[in-house]
Amino acid sequence: MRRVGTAVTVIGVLAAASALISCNKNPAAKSTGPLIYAKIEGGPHALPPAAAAPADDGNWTMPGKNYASTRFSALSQITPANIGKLALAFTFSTGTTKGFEAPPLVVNGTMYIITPFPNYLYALDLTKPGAPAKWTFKPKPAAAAQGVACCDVVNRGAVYDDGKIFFNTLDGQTFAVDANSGQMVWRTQLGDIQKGETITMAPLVADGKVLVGNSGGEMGVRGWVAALDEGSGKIAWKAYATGPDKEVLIGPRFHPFYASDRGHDLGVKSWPPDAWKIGGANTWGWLSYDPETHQVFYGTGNPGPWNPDQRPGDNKWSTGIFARDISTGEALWYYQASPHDLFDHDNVNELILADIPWGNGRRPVIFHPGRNGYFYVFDRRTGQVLSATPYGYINSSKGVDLKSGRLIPVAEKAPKSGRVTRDICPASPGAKDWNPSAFSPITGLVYIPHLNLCQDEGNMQANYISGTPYVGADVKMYAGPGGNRGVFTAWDPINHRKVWEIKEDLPLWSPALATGGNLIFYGTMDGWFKAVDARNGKLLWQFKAGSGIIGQPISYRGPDGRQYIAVICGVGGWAGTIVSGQMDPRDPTGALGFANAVKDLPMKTTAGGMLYVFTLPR
Amino acid sequence: MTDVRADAFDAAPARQSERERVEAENRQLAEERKKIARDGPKLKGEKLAARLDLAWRRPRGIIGWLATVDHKEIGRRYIITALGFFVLGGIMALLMRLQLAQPDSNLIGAERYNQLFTMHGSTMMFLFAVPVMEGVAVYIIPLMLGTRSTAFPRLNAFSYYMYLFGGLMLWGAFVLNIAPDVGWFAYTPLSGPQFSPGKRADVWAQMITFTEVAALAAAVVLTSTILKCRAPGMTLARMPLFAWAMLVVAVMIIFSMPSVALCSGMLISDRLVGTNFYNAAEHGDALLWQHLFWFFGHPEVYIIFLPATGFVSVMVETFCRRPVFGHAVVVLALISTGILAFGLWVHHMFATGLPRVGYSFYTAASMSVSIPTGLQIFCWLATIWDGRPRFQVPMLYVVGFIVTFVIGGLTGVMVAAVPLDLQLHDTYFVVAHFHYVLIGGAVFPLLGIFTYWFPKITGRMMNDTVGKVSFWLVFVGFHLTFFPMHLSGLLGMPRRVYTYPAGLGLEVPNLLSTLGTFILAAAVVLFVVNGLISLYRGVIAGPNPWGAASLEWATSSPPPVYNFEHIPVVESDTPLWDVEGELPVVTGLRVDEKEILLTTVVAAAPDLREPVPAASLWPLIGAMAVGIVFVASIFSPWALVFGLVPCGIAFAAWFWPKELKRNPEPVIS
Amino acid sequence: MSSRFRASLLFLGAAALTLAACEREEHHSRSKPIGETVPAGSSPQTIYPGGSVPPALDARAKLFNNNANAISMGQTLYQQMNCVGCHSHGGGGMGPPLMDDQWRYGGRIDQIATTIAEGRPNGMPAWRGKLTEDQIWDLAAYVRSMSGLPSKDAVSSRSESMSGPTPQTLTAKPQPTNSDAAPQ
Amino acid sequence: MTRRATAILPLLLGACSYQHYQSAFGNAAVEDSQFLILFTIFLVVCVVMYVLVMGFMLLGFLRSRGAAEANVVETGRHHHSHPLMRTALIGWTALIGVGLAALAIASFFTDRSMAKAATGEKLSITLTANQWWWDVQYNSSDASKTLRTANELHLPVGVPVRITLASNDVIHSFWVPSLAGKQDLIPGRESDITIVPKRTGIFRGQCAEFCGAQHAHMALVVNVDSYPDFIKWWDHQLQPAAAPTNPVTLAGYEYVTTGPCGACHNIGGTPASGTVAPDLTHLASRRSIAAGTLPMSEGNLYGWVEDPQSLKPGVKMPTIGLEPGQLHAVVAYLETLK
Repeated sequence: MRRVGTAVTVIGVLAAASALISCNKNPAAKSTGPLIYAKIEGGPHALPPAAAAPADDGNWTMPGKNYASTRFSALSQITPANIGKLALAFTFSTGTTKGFEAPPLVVNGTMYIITPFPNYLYALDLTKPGAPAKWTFKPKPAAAAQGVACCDVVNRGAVYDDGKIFFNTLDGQTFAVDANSGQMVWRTQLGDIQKGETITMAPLVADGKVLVGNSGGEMGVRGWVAALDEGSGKIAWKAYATGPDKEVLIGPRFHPFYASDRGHDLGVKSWPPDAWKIGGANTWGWLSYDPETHQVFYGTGNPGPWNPDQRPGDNKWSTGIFARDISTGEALWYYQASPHDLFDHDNVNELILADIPWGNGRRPVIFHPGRNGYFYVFDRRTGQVLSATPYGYINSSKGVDLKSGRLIPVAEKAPKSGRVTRDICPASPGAKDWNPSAFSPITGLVYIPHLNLCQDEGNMQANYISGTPYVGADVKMYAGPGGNRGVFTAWDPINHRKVWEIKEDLPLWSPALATGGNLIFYGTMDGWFKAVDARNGKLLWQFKAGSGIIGQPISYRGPDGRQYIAVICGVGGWAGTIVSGQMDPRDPTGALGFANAVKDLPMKTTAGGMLYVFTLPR
Repeated sequence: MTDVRADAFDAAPARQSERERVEAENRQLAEERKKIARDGPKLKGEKLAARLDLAWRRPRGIIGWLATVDHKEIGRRYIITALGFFVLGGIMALLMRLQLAQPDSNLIGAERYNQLFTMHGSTMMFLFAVPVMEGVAVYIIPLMLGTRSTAFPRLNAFSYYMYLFGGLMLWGAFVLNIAPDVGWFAYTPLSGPQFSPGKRADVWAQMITFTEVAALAAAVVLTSTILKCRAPGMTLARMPLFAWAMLVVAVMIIFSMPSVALCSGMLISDRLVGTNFYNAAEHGDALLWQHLFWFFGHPEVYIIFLPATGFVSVMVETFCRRPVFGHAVVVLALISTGILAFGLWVHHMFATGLPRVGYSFYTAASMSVSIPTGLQIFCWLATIWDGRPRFQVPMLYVVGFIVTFVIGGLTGVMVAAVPLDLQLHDTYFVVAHFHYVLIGGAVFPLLGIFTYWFPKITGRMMNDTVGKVSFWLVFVGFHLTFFPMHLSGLLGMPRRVYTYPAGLGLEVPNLLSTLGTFILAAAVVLFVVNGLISLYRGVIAGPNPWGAASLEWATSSPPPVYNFEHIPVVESDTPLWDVEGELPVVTGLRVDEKEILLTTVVAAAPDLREPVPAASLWPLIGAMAVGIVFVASIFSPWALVFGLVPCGIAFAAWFWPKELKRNPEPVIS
Repeated sequence: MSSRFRASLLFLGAAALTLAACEREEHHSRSKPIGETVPAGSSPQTIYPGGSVPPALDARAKLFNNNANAISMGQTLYQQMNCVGCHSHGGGGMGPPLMDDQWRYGGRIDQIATTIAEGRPNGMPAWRGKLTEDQIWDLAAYVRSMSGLPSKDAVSSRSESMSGPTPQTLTAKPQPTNSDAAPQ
Repeated sequence: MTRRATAILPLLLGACSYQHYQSAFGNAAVEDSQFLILFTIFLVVCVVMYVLVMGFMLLGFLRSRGAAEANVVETGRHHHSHPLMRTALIGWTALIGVGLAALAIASFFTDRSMAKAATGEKLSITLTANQWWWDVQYNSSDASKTLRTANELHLPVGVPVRITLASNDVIHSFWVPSLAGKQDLIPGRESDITIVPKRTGIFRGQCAEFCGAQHAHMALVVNVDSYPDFIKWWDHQLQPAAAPTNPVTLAGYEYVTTGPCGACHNIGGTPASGTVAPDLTHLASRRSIAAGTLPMSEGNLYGWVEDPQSLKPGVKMPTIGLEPGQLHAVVAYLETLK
């Protein structure tokens, strides 16, 4: 009888243990309060260069706010004290339901909105109550362009300069429209959708030139950056990102800091024969400009195809950063963040210009939170890597060797053909994708809205047919360690460490806005528009928008002199395709693997495209 | 027959002393025992035969025919069905050779040819070779051991029906154009869900499940019969060598078949519900299939070869007029072959890039397995040396076996060496090797043993001259077919190609092989015709036409349904030669009920009288239920769930305990 | 019933049954392409004015609809012709999902073949001239298998790559609705 | 001695009448000559053993016919045996044991010397098997010198070459009998083989593991050239395809690059850059079409392009149904791809 008794108790214990294990599987990590890691140092800290970041005139004429891309508005009427009373001023429906990544622009009492495909341009008269639309410009881009836009038919913004609004359309045209009348001034056809080429980036207008780059790394499209004359739209110069030095505009003035970037025609030698012609390295992200040195800085995208075995060699000049002379386009220096990129880590993220205390003077640098998970600080005169510190969880590379500048990969994490490599962190969208961070000169911190995703990847032979995807990889993404898929980090670029951090349940795909009132604004993919304290990340105010927020919030001074905060919601982009593309969540490899990471998004938000403008009540 | 225990207790309980009660009970039992009819020493001849025949006969008509549990009927059916599949497999081989007669020929298309060689390989290995050996054993072993039936006779019937349904399913699929086309070994990922669309590979994998269940069932029957049902006095040392061979084979089947059941089950689940056992991308492994398959594959070829060594031992003993030299050596050789066979499967995978050090162990193991077989050959030759060989037809097949098998064994030693195997693996050299050891090593002794035991099974002798002609036809046809294949293999002809280019020097060897195949076919036809004619017009054979020594020749030909009137007692390993006149017998078995004598495992001392289950339709119904579940589970996983109900009913009914009149009693005298 | 006689009986039976050969496993390695061009199929529930009748199903449909080899060939082409890039394994992405039961331009095999051949305005490339008609029909057969339309015996449970959505052999056949034009 | 022994071997087996194009007697690489030496040793030992066994059996038959009192049941001595038989048994076992041990040791030494000869390779090739053709990639430290070709290998004589073996679909087996033993190409598992060619010449290899419908037509031609010729061949193969010169080849070029061919095949320097079928940049310089199915000739090109399914049923290349005019233009263009 005794033996039977012990058997029963053993079974009981086992059952209880298994129940315990199953029930405390951590519930989807809700967004927790801020985790404070360090104190903000009192001493001198980074400041944006005066030329590239002039005093704030209350307007918002380009997505980066200024050439230094600080995304900082000096207006300080809204402060942590009074933000509690922030209220909705007016709204405007853009009539589109695709991913809305662009900011609204505000110039002297008029707000200009550029929508995703079909890229309508609205002008709203802010002087009138309810800001009715003055005029609407419809570029009517080719519908077939939707079939070659890899990651949702988005547009990352327009630019106002010298009375004209410049923007790109999905089917590869650049438009200049008169800001007052809404009439087209000129348009230039740059991309060819038959080759799979699209344009989604926001142009950079500086020194009389409009700089535009193309998208299509997943379609085997060779990357380039073209400078169009601001008045006529004619191409002043065009610099390719692969191929012979002549086409990459590499000449005598080209002095890359590191040895592995020096050599003749590396754009051909570091590729198998003819592979550079379909090698990607597209510039679809952010450019910055230093008016003092007339240098423009931008990053190049991932080499094609994703399957690294099909492109042995370093695949120059992909996943790197170029500095060029804006008038002639000649390359001055270049740094490659991921030689022979293994994980589609485009290096097109924002390049924030700043001057940091160095010895007893100041050193001109670039802050660059890269997709491979390292927060780079470059010397913007020579391209030397001053520091590269991980700002997210990384297990696919050991670090950046500051002597050679090269990323040190982890061999087991390299994806192989015919065998799935598991648990690659960060995933292909990287520790942070395109959504730019903001830099507040008051606190000296860089506020980074980014991701916490890992992935399994299995590669196979990619077949090239122009106009069709040229990827060669099956991917499944999922939440990284901790179970939260998004993180908002305040980063101290001087001491290379996190100051505070907020864990968000959904991936953070919205850019950040910093204001003079020591406030930071960002949106979540399920539609929460949040304001947190710049010093400690405490949540001060939030508003539930109609759809997920992946657009750039802005702050401007209205005609009545009051400070307004504006953001346009509309879930989409690569992360939100599962909603904007009406995908079927049962396929984990959908949208190049992102569907598996956001299977719950369709229950948390619907597609949309609505402008919200907030202000303090009178 | 009232129940003894019930009334003994309720007469005057307390007062009567315990002793009186026991005496009353004994009287009752003695009374009871007198009524049982037993075959006492005085009950002999016609009277006993009639009563035994009444007890052991199966019910008349088609029901009886389907319900039989008589090991002789089941053995005959196994042999005839296996021969039928042998002919079908042979036709496949003929068609293959026609296509390969000349280079670049378009007689048979690629897909059809792949079906042909898959059907040829699968039929020969799974539907002919193993079942025919089990069939002969199921028929002869009870007779050779001096008992009236196998143990678990219903399981024996179930085994035959599962084998039959497996064969019908495979050949039904061939007719319905769902024949498998992935080879008899079906390597993944070719046989996996992506590269074998449709249900072809599933049919193959399910045929494996059928034949594996049949082989396991037969192995259990044979093991328990050999160990527990031997005639009294037949100690393990005195057991005939064929029985030893079948014991080793049965144990090998029990250990090897589950491995192929597991890997074919995993293949079906990969193909049906998308599991990732063999999906290299999801960290499964294509080599997992090869390891599991060949862990069964190599013992399988010894399962086919060892019974043949048993046949040769029997024939050499009879036709050299003396027992095989070194009985203990041959037994130890059989056992060590059985054990070593499990340790060398990786020699099928020398080209897959496994570590070279590991390969050297398997080279050593593959070479060492030829030592026990070498010893057996020595013992047979020593028997010939000491005996006076009579060259009747079975002995011719023994000589043909030795001449052919030794060549096969030696080429086997060659492909055991890694550097040689890397050139010879998957070429026609290996095709020649395994046909030498399978046809030379198993089919020659099989043809010999058919001729040898034909009189015992049918009561008539096979024609001697036709037998000699068919032997020489088989011998010449075989060597003309398969010796040139050594050369075509060395000249660079890989296996399983439906055609080959001209100009590589392969034309002559392939043409010779095709001619040889027709001679071989003619020889088989002649053998079968000889068998059929001899059924009716063969010379009447008495109980012991060859003057052999083992017990199966002690009863009439064909043996009555109860095999022996009295269970013989054995005092030596060649009973019929060492006993003048009547064999000593043991009596005491019932004549009104089917009953056999169980003896102890080693000394074969009489142990129990075991009632033998009656003929029943349930094994057939059970096999049909299991068959339907297997076939349906090719198409939907739910078949396994809903299929359990009919199977449960059939097996419950099969095992339902009949009301036992009384328990088996210990032998008193 | 000697084995010789039984063997010949089996063979005769076999010859008779071959005619009812199982169509699912037939290898159509057609050497000559089938003449008809791909018809301009109609979108689902198109209005046919004045009592006119929708076009009959293309004669080739029964050759491809439930043919295991066509679906397997389609599976290989789906990967090699980069359909995976836009539609992934049925979940969609750049292109619409193919594993659900919504068909903008018709779910009948000839309508899907037309979509592949002629392309569609919102970005579906036109493959006529780049793929042969047999290849287009193989692809159409595989596309239908992603939403569970053909019989479970003809589809493959997984491919030799990373596991994607639930195996096709386990996806239930969708209940046809009014707007679903994929009855055959 | 062994070299002469291996030379006469083929004569022994009647294989002397033609050039060792695809035979294990080719003796064209170190690995194959090692095989031949070991094969000869094994053959000699086996023949000796066979003669012994047959001799023992024949003697057994002849001897006993005359002996009056054989130990048989008729003479009642069936339980006795020849007194020396036990010692013969022990001797026989010893003989087999020693013989097998010797062969095993010979095999280990050959295996080790093959492995030793294969170190220090100076050329690396990646061979990827597909269903029914070979994708060949010559690797080089300078990525732009990476060469991709199909169904044909050029090897420099005397230079050890390491061939990395991978498969895109099922298990295949790389086997060029005249050069070396076979190695399987298994999906999801990378293995390699090292070959040191000894003499120049043309050899033929074939897939040796059953890989589906057209397993029989999956051959590859191996040219062993002198080192300078090999470098010249490599540089020539790196050049893009020759541009069409006359209107017929121009029409062929148009059809191939815009029509179905470009979706699967790659022709260097032209818009056709598919990777899932053999590279055609220098097709005309190869000796065979469709992985050894047909020798390279204009007639065969016509037959193959016009209807591949009838020559290699089940092959992944579809029958397009070209009009005669287009077919003529396409074949004319393909022939310019020297």
